[in-house]
Amino acid sequence: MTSTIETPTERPTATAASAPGVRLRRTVRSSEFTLVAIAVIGFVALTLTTDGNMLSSGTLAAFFRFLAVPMIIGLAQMVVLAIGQMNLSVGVLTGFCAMVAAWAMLEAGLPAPLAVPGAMLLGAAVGLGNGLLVVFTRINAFIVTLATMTIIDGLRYGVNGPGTYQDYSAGLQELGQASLLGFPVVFLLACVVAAGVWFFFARTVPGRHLLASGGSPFAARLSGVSNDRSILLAHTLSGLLAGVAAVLTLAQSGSVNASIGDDLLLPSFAAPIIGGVALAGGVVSVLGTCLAAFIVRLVDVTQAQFAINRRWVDLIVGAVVLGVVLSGAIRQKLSRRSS
Amino acid sequence: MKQDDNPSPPEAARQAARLPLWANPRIGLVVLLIALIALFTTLRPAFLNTQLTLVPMQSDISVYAVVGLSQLAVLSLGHMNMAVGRMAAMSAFAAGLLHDRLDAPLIVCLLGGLATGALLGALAGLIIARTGVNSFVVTLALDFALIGLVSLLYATFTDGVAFGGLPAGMSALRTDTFADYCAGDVCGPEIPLLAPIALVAALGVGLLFRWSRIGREVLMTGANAKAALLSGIPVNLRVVQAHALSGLLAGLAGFLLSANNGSFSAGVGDGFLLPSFLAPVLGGTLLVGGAVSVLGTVLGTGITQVIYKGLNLLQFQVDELKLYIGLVLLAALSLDRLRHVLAERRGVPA
Amino acid sequence: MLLAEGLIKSFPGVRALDGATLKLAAGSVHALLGENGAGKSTLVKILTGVYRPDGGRVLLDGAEVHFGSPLEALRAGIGVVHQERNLVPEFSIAENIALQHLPHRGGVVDRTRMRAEARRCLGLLDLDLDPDTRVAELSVAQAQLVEIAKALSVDTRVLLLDEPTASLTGEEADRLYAIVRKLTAAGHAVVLVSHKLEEVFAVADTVTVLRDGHSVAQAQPLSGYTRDGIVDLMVGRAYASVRLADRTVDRAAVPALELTGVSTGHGHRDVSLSVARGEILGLYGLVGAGRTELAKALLGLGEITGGEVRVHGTPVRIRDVGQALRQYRIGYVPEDRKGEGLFLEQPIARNVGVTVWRRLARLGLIPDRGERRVVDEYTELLGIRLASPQQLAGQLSGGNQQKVSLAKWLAAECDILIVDEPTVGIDVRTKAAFHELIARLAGQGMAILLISSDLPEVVTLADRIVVLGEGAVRGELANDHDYDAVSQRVIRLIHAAPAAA
Amino acid sequence: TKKEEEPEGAAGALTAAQVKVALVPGGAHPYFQPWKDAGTKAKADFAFGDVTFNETAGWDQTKQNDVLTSLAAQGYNAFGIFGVAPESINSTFENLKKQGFKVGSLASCPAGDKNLADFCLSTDVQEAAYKAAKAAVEAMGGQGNLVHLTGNKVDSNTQRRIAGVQKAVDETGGKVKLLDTITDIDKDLQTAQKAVADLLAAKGSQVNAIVTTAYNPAVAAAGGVKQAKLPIKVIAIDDDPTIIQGIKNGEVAATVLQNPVGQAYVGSYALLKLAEGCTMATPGVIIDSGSFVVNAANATTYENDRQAKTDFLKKDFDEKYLTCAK
Ligand SMILES: Nc1ncnc2c1ncn2[C@@H]1O[C@H](COP(=O)(O)OP(=O)(O)OP(=O)(O)O)[C@@H](O)[C@H]1O
Ligand SMILES: Nc1ncnc2c1ncn2[C@@H]1O[C@H](COP(=O)(O)OP(=O)(O)OP(=O)(O)O)[C@@H](O)[C@H]1O
Ligand SMILES: [Mg+2]
Ligand SMILES: [Mg+2]
Repeated sequence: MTSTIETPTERPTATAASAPGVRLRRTVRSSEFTLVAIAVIGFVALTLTTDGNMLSSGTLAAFFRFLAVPMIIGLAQMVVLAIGQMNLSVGVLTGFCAMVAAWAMLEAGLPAPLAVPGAMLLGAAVGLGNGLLVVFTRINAFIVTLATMTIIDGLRYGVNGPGTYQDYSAGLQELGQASLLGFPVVFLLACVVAAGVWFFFARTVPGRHLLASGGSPFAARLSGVSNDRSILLAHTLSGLLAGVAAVLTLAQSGSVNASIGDDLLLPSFAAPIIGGVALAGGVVSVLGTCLAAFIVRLVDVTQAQFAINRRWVDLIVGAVVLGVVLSGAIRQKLSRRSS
Repeated sequence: MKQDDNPSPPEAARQAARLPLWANPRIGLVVLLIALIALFTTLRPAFLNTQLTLVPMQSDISVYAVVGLSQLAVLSLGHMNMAVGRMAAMSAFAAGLLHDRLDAPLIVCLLGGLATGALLGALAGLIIARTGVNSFVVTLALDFALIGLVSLLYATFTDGVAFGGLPAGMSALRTDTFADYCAGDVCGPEIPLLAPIALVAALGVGLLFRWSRIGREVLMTGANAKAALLSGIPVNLRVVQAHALSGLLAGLAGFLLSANNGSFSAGVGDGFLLPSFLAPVLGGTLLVGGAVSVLGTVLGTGITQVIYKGLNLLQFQVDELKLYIGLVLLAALSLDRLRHVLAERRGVPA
Repeated sequence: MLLAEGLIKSFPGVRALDGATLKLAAGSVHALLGENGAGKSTLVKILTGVYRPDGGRVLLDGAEVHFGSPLEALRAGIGVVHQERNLVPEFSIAENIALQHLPHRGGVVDRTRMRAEARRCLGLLDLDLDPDTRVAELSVAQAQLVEIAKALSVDTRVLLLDEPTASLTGEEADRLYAIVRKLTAAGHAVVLVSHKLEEVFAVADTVTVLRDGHSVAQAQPLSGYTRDGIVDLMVGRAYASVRLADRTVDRAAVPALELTGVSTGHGHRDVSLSVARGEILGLYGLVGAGRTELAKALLGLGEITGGEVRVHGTPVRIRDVGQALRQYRIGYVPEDRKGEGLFLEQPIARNVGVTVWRRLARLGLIPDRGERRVVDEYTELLGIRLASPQQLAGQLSGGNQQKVSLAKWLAAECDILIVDEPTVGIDVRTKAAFHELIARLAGQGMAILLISSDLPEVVTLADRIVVLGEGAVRGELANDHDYDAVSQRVIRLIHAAPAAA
Repeated sequence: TKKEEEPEGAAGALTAAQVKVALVPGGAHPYFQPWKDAGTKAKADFAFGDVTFNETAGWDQTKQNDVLTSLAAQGYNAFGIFGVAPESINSTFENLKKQGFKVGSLASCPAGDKNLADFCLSTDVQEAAYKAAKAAVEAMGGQGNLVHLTGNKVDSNTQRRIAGVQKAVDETGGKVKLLDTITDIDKDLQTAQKAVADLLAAKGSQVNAIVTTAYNPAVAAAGGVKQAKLPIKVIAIDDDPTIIQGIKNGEVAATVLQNPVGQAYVGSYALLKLAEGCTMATPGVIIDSGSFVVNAANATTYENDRQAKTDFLKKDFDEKYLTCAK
């Protein structure tokens, strides 16, 4: 997303000669490349050490099925990071949308084809609310979403108390279990959404404007970009993606309760940040975010395969991220020295 | 938003004359605090019950003010410390271990805990300074690592989750107020023993950022790291120091909470993260660095705790409670924002 | 064509514009002049919808207009290059140029058209840059040119240029002015804000002079003025250019700062130069010659890979700026004052005091009184115009900001001072005051290394001039303050092949 | 000098109408929902002043302490508490008792062997886990591989559950192997579901039974095993409608019920009695509120057993645990 999406068709002759070499070197040094390498190596290593169990259809399906939501939730955070803000409410919002949709299907008798877009709309609406609060009060989004997170948390619990909803929609749950070409449908859907997000940021006018606002708000404003609109758009999109995550959760899990989303806040930051998204805004990486989610999922599965204590996993994940941080800094230093 | 700067006397007088009272952020907070107390007292007279409301509230304010100061220490740089809670937990573990294994007295346990926190903070600071990676990322990763480490340590050194005993005198910190101590007929006020510890911390941090060279240089680093470097400030050292201070204060908060809860346990610090941001931000400290307000942080803590206590007294159910906490917070923040905008419109810096 | 009347604009504590008037005619280049802080940029920003005026009105072709946003101004045909850099660093050149009107098909950016458009605009300026290059990778001058290209990309009837040549070489500036002439020939109006009066006289037709936020000369033909007349108007009184006092430099003494055969990690090779006490050494070179990097390497911010640096005769190895300051008393006034020289969001007092805290501190605490004394002393010495020492540095005008950036080092009592591009974007009077100040400091025995791309400045101030090109010393010459002769020799040194030896 | 402690408990005997009972769980959880009705029923049956149910503690000991003092300030004077942090809840009990309030530790006892509440009426979690594991062993035919899913590892109750399961496994003399104990998956449902899916993917074919001793893992295991269509026996916990439904459908082999109703109902009763002037025969006594294995055979009738246990508990309080003046 950062540099790899640029596919210049022609270049002035002066630089053309060195271009392929430069591009190759740049690709190799990009954080996406590192992530691809880690993901591939990790996956192969895990496959080898589990005697190929990783490649059995059940394991693969479980692997990708539970990758869908972290991917989407990472993207939901990424779109606000793109404007240099944060959305602490993504996790609870996912839970809230899931609970409302389940409630709509079970207690209001709404059919799934209505409840699903309803959940997404709800997410977008709440996101828009976050955006409006940020724009009108000019309070830091971190704090605004901290407050709305508390509110949504209350609402999420209010839907059904501590109870669990089950059997809301046979069709939706079938979809959650279905596979296409060996991949779970939920994962493929997540990929489609990710592609959409990539397209939005790479190719569309609002997407570019949003990134410009994130990169240098003042410059964007002077170029006629409305930063307020970018903020609203980013938060709405974030909410919409949380709604999508809610729908995927509903489909794949078969039961939901007010705890849905509690596990999403930290991963929502981990994925884009490991994926190379700058917290300062202006840079996004859809591929990096998805790859980071993939790597985190690998850690999960490794833990299950080898029955490692979860606490060790936390320790290892923390250490690995710190390691990536350090290696990134070292890589940068090396590349600077060599150039 | 500046750390309580006193302009030179004649200017101070001139500015004070120009400045409407409500335009002072600290006064705004005090007014808000009083309004909230008045509101809750009207709704629930029990709000002024000394033994059951005011004393426990002071203990909580003491703990969370230190938590807020811990975050403030790095907000001064424009950094964040996502690992406040876990640094507190590690400190509490160290203090507990000192007591459990070496039978160390209270003060040694406290110092050991503080040292542990400071070291962890310094570690985070060192990584940030060395790699230049965003503090959010580094401390988040550190938090993850420490979550794991804390419980592994407790699993190794205790029968699972907590140390059995407390050093002598620590229960007194929890249970006693100065009213329990009398010289002749004169007894102290109904203030818990924890409060002065937090007060000393607040004064220390205030002194640091207002008058000390190190504190000011930290603020300058937060304001513009490049310019700081070119002004001869050892920027990396200041980053490490600010994070170490954050860790130290997190450690102190962990100790105070352990005293308040009555044990050194793995759960210490679990709920620190959000309040740690809330108090400084409510108090007017920006997330961009370069300026802090210690008094504001303490007031911010006071306001959040009063809101919690008041809503608790109103006996809301879970969902309503959360709803109202969020709404009241938003309202408080928006009011402050409104004050700021009005002040700006009148041409006075707020 | 465009008339702005009685514009008023206040910022907290400052009235930036106080009834300013600007009248533009089609087909002319209109110079907008004034000292630092006179309100030029504020006026430009009001005309382009960045700020809303507190009073006054703007008429375009006789009809009153209100610009709510930069886009509205743009739609009305008003293009601008602001004084500050305003590009999105992570975007390509092409996208930055087209950002205000991204060509698209149904919301999807048409990248081919975008590149073509960018190439056209870059072509106007004869710029051979790949439109796909990220702006972050450009040099300051290149970025400035891209910004001009961006302003040219829209078909504007009025083009406002706020100090467009501050970081351009003479050649690049000439190219810009060629285009300006082409535009005016086609009936456009161009407003030029600049502190380089030579350029102004060469290009502009009419002039408006601002002083303290109001116009003291309104749309007068420039031919009616002499240079001194304009300066008098800007300053508000008869202005006599000062003659700098003669200084004598004791060359026999050990040089205060001496470099022998220094090479750096940034590509400098075999750089040798020396500055004596009381001497001003001019370090001249084109933008990108590597002077800033050399200075930073000296301060320990870059790697010195070979050669020797001596301070007062002792070989030194400087680790960081702190050590340079405390142990060797070397100060550095950076070229990028907003990014590196100042803490914009901090009070002036702290900006000045930052280097002396260590000296003032008692038990690690800084007494307010001591700090205030130092701050007062140096703000007075440099004539910094401020409302109060508690005012934020960012609220000062450019010239005063630069003075604050210098005050810090004077307060630190340095005896070697490196000044990097001290007068970029600074008005004539302040510039002269600066020159006087620098000369006085040298007169008091300070060793000064003056880095500047402003040849007249170097010729005015320096005792000797070292010309740097591509990281190597091209030559050194004594300065006899005869501008024509010296400048000839300097230019010849620059264009000579890199020294064979 | 420190002031002399005033004699405590001087509040004296209250009349039933003056007794206000607060039932305070550690946070919102389905397990505690029956407390509401049980409390109300106790109030009607024993005619005490008031009863309230407050689950706003949010699994945070500091917040729970705050909730408790707030309730006390509101006039509640008898507390049935599920302590968030068993390792430090004794301090909370001590605080409350010092102010003359009656305190019962409900559904969980403090860590260690000291209980500073007047009594602890709780499931013997080790016993319940043991029973659940026994049921699992039985369901898998006495041999094979067992997996244990449970909650927060740094909680002394979890440690007890792990011990209970281990005991049952040990008793099989090696015929049943405890393949894995997965902790920390009770925080939220999705984590539990993911853990179950990964477990089944990694070792689904080896696992013969799963015993769960926490709510979210139980729901997740029932659903996960059903989705994976594996012949794994799931032993759940509690009687949430989804789980009872599972038993009836055959997706869940059995569940181990606890006795929240008894805890709240009898607990309220005991608190009332204490407030009226009775004392505990053994202060801090720990009482098992019972646990019951429910499978398809008794899925419709288990409520009777539980009611019987509750009645029995109340009788025990009257006869054994309480010493009343009159
Ligand atoms: N955003 C702002 N907030 C506060 N004061 C401001 C702001 N912008 C400008 N000023 C003040 O308004 C006055 C006019 O500033 P302006 O930038 O228009 O001057 P200028 O003529 O462009 O000066 P220069 O030649 O240095 O660019 C100055 O005193 C400046 O400090
Ligand atoms: N042609 C160029 N292309 C890309 N980057 C450049 C170019 N020229 C200079 N730079 C970069 O711009 C910055 C300024 O250059 P540098 O400071 O080395 O030169 P200087 O002689 O100090 O220039 P100045 O005259 O502006 O002071 C450096 O970071 C350098 O890498
Ligand atoms: Mg200007
Ligand atoms: Mg330079």
